[in-house]
Amino acid sequence: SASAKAAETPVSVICNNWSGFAPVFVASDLGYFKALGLKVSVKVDDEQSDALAGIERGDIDVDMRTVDDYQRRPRTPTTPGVMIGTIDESDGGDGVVADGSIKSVSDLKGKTIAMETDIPAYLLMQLELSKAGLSYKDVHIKQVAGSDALSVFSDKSIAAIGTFQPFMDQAVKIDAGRGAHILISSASYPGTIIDAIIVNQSKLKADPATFKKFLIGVYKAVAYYNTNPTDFIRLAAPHFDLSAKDFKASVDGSLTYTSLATAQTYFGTADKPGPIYGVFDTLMKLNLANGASDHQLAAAQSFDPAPLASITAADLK
Amino acid sequence: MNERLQDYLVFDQVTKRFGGLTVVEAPFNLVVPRGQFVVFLGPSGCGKTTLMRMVGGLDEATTGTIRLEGSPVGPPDERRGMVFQSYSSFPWLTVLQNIAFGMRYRRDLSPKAKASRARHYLDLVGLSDFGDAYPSRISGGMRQRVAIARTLAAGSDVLLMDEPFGALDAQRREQLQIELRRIQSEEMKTVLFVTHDVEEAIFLADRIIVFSSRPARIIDDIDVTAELGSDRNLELRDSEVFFRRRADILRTVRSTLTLV
Amino acid sequence: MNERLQDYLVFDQVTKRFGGLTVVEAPFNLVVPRGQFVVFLGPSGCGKTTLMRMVGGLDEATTGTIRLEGSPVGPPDERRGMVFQSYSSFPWLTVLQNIAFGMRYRRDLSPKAKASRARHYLDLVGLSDFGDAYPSRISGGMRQRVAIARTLAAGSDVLLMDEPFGALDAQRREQLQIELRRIQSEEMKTVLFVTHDVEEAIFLADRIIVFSSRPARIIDDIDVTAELGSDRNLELRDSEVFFRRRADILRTVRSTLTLV
Amino acid sequence: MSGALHSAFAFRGSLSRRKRVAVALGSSFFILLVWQIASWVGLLDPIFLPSPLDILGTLYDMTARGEIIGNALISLGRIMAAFLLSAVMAIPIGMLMSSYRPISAALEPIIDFIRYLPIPALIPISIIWFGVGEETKIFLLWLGTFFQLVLLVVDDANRVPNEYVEVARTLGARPYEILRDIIWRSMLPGLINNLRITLGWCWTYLILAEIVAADNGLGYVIWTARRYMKTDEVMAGVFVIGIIGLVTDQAMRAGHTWLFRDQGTSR
Amino acid sequence: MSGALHSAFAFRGSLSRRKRVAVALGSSFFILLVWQIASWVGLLDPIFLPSPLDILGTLYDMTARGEIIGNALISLGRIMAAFLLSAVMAIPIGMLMSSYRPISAALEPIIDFIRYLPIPALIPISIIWFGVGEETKIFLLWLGTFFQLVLLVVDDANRVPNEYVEVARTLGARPYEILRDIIWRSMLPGLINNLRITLGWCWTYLILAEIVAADNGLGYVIWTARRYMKTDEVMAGVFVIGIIGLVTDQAMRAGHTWLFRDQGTSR
Ligand SMILES: Nc1ncnc2c1ncn2[C@@H]1O[C@H](COP(=O)(O)OP(=O)(O)OP(=O)(O)O)[C@@H](O)[C@H]1O
Ligand SMILES: Nc1ncnc2c1ncn2[C@@H]1O[C@H](COP(=O)(O)OP(=O)(O)OP(=O)(O)O)[C@@H](O)[C@H]1O
Ligand SMILES: [Mg+2]
Ligand SMILES: [Mg+2]
Repeated sequence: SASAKAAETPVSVICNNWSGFAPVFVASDLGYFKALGLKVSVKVDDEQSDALAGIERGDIDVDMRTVDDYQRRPRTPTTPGVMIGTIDESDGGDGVVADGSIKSVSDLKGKTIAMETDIPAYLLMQLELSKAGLSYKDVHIKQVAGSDALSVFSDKSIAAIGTFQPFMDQAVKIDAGRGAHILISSASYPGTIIDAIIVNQSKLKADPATFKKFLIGVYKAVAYYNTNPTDFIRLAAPHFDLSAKDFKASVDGSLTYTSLATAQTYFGTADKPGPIYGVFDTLMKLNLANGASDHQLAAAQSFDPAPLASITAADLK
Repeated sequence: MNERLQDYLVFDQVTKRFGGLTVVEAPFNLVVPRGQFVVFLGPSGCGKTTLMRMVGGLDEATTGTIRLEGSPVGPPDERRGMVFQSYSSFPWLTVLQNIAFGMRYRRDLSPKAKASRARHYLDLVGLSDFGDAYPSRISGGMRQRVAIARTLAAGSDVLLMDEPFGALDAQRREQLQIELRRIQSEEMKTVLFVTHDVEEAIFLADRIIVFSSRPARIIDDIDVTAELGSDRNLELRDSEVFFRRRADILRTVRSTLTLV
Repeated sequence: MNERLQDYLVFDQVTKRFGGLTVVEAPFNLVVPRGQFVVFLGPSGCGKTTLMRMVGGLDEATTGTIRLEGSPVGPPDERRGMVFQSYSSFPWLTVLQNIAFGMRYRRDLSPKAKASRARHYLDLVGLSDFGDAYPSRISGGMRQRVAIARTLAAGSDVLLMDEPFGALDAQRREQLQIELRRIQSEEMKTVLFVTHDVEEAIFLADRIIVFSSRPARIIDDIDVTAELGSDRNLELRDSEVFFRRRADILRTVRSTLTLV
Repeated sequence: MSGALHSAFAFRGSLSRRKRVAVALGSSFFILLVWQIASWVGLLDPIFLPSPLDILGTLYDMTARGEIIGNALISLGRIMAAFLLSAVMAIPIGMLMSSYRPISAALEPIIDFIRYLPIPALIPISIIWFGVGEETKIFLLWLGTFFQLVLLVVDDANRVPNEYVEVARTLGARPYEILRDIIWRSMLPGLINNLRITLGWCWTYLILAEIVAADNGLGYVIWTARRYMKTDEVMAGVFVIGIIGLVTDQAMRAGHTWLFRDQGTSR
Repeated sequence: MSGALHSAFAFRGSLSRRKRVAVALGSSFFILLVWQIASWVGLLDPIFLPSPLDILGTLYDMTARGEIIGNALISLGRIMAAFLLSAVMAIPIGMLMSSYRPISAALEPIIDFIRYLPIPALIPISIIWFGVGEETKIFLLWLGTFFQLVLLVVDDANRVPNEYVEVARTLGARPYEILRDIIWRSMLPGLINNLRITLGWCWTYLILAEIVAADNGLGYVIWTARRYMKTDEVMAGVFVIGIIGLVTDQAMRAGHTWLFRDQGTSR
C-alpha cells in the first residue's frame, strides 16, 4: 500500500463550480481514484481563458467544459486539447427567462436581453432565434455575468435574461409579478449542452492509462449516483458549500450525469462516430456565425473515442 | 470704568503643568492695565511662551483663570493678536498677501482700506521690494518681519509678541521698536512682549516682569515709565539713566539663573 | 604650510543670483586663515545665510569659487558643521539622541566616547534635565541649544553658525559665548558666525566683516583681536575699550542701511 | 453637558478614548439598526441584501460548518504575503525614486502606465507565468497594490523637509545614510498611514485573485456562494472581510498613535 | 560626462526637463524592445501575450473599425463622473473628519469596514439599487475610490501644521474659515498628489464596472475580447487605458509642479 501511495499519479482538473462536475469529487471521496492509483486535485475557475493558460503551462491535465466552449477562440485545429468523454448534460439547467409580455421568441425582436455571450443560454437562444427567422442582430444584448442576471432582471427595461440554475427558477419566483417565465430551456435540446472531459492529446498519448483510469473513476461515481442518489448528494454537497437539499435542487431538473453507457453511445467509435459528432458540427456553425470561433474545427480531430471505448462495464466494478 | 481699565488683563492664580512638568507654579498673579506695554524677561525655557499662549487662548491653564476685560479668555479671537516665536508665514501666499491675511476676518474695513493698510505695513517693515515674493524666497529676518507686519495689520487690542525682533539687525530693530512703541501708545494697545535683550526691554517697556527659571515665578516687576517717562526715542538710548538701568537689570537677570 | 594656514578658506570672486535677484555681487573676495573667528554683521536679507550655505556646500555660487584648504568646496561633509538659522532638530529623536546624532558619522570615536561627548554637550547647553525629552516638548530657546550642541558635538574643523544664540537669554548667551570662544581657540577651529548683536560680535570675533544691504558687499573688515587681544572674558565686556568699539561699530552699521 | 459637547466639537479638539469608542459603537449600531429595520419592514429584498441578523445567523452556521476560519486564515496569509512583498519592494524603490531624479524619470512612466491597467485583463498571462498555485494569486494581489503603493512612498519621501536632509549632510552623512537615518525615520509616520490605507486596497482585490484556479480562501467561498445565489453566505463572507479590515485598521491606528506619541507631528 | 552623470545622480538633485524626457523615453523603449525581442524569439506565446508591434497593429485596426475612440471617451466620461463624485464627497468629509474628533470617531469604523469589501460581491445589490444604466457603473467606480480617498484626505488634512491653524485662529478665523483658508490651501499640494494616485486606482475598477450590464466602454471592449480570447484586442484595450493613464498622470504632475512652483514645499 505504501508503494502504491508513492506511485499515485497526480491529475489536476480545472472546471467551474457547476453541480455537473460532482462525480469527480465523489469519486475522490469514495476513494475510487486512489484505488486506481490517481491523486486528483480540482481547481475552480469560470474563465475558459484561465483554463487554457493552465493547460498551456502544463499545470492542468484535465479541463471540463461544454462542447461549445471547447470550440471557441483561441482554439485552432492545432491547439492542444481533445475530448475523451462526457460527464453531464444540461437538462433544463440553462435557458432564458423572459418577461410576461414575451410570449414567444419572435416577441424578442428589438428588445434588450441581458446575458453573457459565453454561456450555453446564448447558444440556445441563437438556435431559437434562427428558428423564428431572427438573429442576434435583431435583439439588443447587454453583457452581464450569469450570476448578476437575476439582479439585472429587476430592471424593467430588460425583457429577458440568459442564465442558468438556480437563477432561472429564482427569477421566475421573484419576478412572478411581471409574469416571468422560462422561455427557452436546455431541456428541449437534449444532448446539446454537454460537458466534455478535455485532455492534452500529447499527454494522452504519453500516458493513456492514467486518463482511462480517470474516466473509470468518473463513471463509477455516476453509477454510484444512479444507484445511490442520496448518498452521492450527501457527499457532493459540501464541495459546493451547499446543503444536501440545495444540492439536490441544483441537480434535479437541471442536469443529468452521463453514465458510461450514455457516453459511449454519444461518442460511438472511430469507425462509427456517435451523435455527439453531429452536435459538434451544429454548434460549430453557430459559433462561427456569432464570431466566437474563427476556425472550422473537424469533429474527427476533436474527439478521441478510444479511451472511452476501451472501458468495459467490468472496469466499473 | 477706570477699574475696568486697571484690571484689563488679569492672571488669577494661574498654574500650568505639562504631564509631570510644572511650568508655571501657583500662584501666578499679574494685573495688566489697558494700554500698558509689558515686557517678559526670563531665562530660556522658563515658561514665557506658555504664558503668552494661554493669554492667546491656544493653551489652557491647568488651574486658575486669565481674564480679559473681566471675563475669562476663551478660544483665540481677533482681540488678541500674536507674533509667534517661530515666525510662520503661509507658504501659499505672497509676502503682501500674508500681511493682508492679518485683516482677512475684519469686517469693519473695506477691501480698499485693507489693501492700503497691507501696503503700509509692508513698507513699514522694509519689504516694499518683496511684496510679490513667496516666503520660501526670502531670508529668515524677512520672514520674521512678515509675521510682525501681519499681526500689526490685524490691529488687535492686545498684542502678544514672542521674541518678534530676534532675527533682525540692529538698525531694523531700532526702527521697528520705535514704530511699535508709537503704534502702541497712539492706539492704546496692550502689549505683552517677550525678549532676551535687556536694552530692548527697557527701551520698549512701561513695565518689565523678570521671571525666575522654570517653574516661572515673578522675581522682579519694574516700572520703567516711572523712571524714564513714556516717551522713547534714540537719544534716550544713549543716555546715562538708560545705561544705568540696563546694568541694574542685567545684574538682576544674571542672579536668576545658576548656570550648570 | 604657513601659506596653507593663511588662505585656509577663500572666497574667490564669488557671486550669487537667485533668478533675477543678485544676492552677492561680484567680486566678493575674502581670505580666512585657519583658526580665525569671523563674525558676519549685516542687515537682514543681505545675503549672510546665502554665503554660509555656499561655504557649507548646500548652495552653489553662480560664478567664482570657494576654496577650503586649497580645493573648491564640494558637497557638504563633516569638515564643515553648520548651525542653521531655523534651528531644526529631528522630531523622532530625543534631545540627547539629537545631540549624539552630530557624531553619528564619525568613525574615529568609540560608541562610549560618543555617549560621553553627547552628555558633555547636553550639560554644556544646560539641558541636562531634558535629555530624554522630545523636541516637540521643549521651548524655542531649548531647541536652539540642541542644534548648537549637536554641531559642537560633531567637532568639525569649520563651524558655520547662523545666528545661533538668537533665542537665548542674556545669561545663557554669555555662558555659551565664552564656551564657544574657548572651544574655538583650544581646538583651532575656524568659525563663521552670523549675528545681529554688535556686542556679541565684538566679544567673539577675531575679525568682523560688516556687510552692506543686498547685494552683499563688504563695507568694513575689522580686526578685533588687534585691539582687544584674543582673550575674552566677562570683565572685557564691561571695559571702556569694549564699550567704545561697540559704539563705533554701531555707527558703521547704522550707516549701512537707509531705512525706508 | 452642552459645554462638553462644545469642547468635543472643538476644532482639532481631543476626545477621550472612552468617548471615542462610544461614538464609534453608537454610529455603527445605528447603521446596523436602520438596516435591520429596513429589512423587517420589507424595504430590502433578502435575496439581494439580507438583514444583519440573518447574516449573523448564517455566519454562525458557516463557522460551525468550518467554512470560515480556515478560509479566512488562508486569505489572510495570501494578503499578508502579497502586501509584504509590495511593501518590501515599494519602500526602497519609492525612496530611491524620490531621492534620485534619473531613477524617477526612468520608472515613472512605467509605473504610471502599469498602475492604470485593469487587473482582470492580466489574469491569463499571470497564469502562464506563475501557474495555478499560490503564486498567481499573490502576484495578482501584488499587482493591484505595488504600483499604487510605490507612488505613495515617493510622495511620503518627498515630504521629508529638506532641512533635515541638509543637517544630516553637513554632519557627513552619505546618501545611503541619509536614506536610512533621515528619510526613512522622518517619513515613517506618514508611511505607516499609507501602508494602512493600501492594505485595505489589497483586500478589495481578494475576490479577483481567489477566483483564479481557486480551491479555498474567503474569496472562493464568496464566489461559490454567489454561483448558487446564497446571498446570505456571500454577505457573511463579505462581513468577515470587513471585520478583519476594521480590526487590523484600528489596531494599526492605535499602534501609530502609540509609536509616534512623542513626536507631536501627526495627530 | 562623468561629472554630468554624477550631478544628475546627486541626492535630491535636479535634472533638466529635456534629460528627464530622454531618460523616460529611453527606459520605456527599452522595456518595449525587450518585450518585442522576447516575442520574436518565441519566449512569449502570442495567445497569452502578443508582441508590442502586434498590439499596435491591432490597435490600429480597432481604431479604424471605430472600436476605440468612442468607447474610450465613454469610459473616460464614467471615470470622470465617478471620480469627481468621490472627490467632491471625500474632500469635505475628510477635512471635517480631520478637524472634528467626534465626526471621525463616528465615521471611521464605517469607512474602515466598507473600504475592505470586495467590490465584485456588491455588484448584485448595486444593480438592484441603481439599475442597469450608467448609475450602477458610476456607483461601482465610486465605491472603489471614495472610501480610500477619504482616508487620504484625512491624512493630508492632519499634516497641516498646527502653527498655521493657530495663526489663523488668533486672527479671528472661525472654524469654517480655517477649513477654507488654511487647511484647504495648505493641504492642496499633497491633496492633488493623492487625487492623482487615486485616479489611477479608479481606472483599475473600470472592467469591473463595465462588465455589469454593459454595451460600451473600454472595459466592455476588453471583456468581450477576453471572452473570445482575442488577446491582441484585450492588450490593445489595456494599452489604451495605460496610455490614457500615463498622459493624465504626466499632465497632472506637470500641473502640480507649475501650480506650486513658488511654494518650495514639495518637489
Ligand atoms: N531660494 C531663494 N530664492 C530666491 N531668493 C532667495 C532665496 N533664498 C534667499 N533669497 C534672497 O536672497 C537674499 C539674501 O538672503 P539670506 O537668507 O542670505 O539673507 P540673510 O543675510 O541671511 O538675512 P537674515 O539676516 O534676515 O537671515 C534675500 O533678499 C532673499 O530674498
Ligand atoms: N507641549 C509641551 N509638552 C511638554 N512640555 C512642554 C511643552 N511645551 C513646553 N513645555 C515645557 O515648558 C517649559 C516652558 O516652555 P516655554 O516655551 O514656555 O519657554 P519659554 O520661556 O518661552 O522659553 P524660550 O525663551 O526658550 O522660548 C519648557 O521647559 C518646556 O520643556
Ligand atoms: Mg519661548
Ligand atoms: Mg539669514
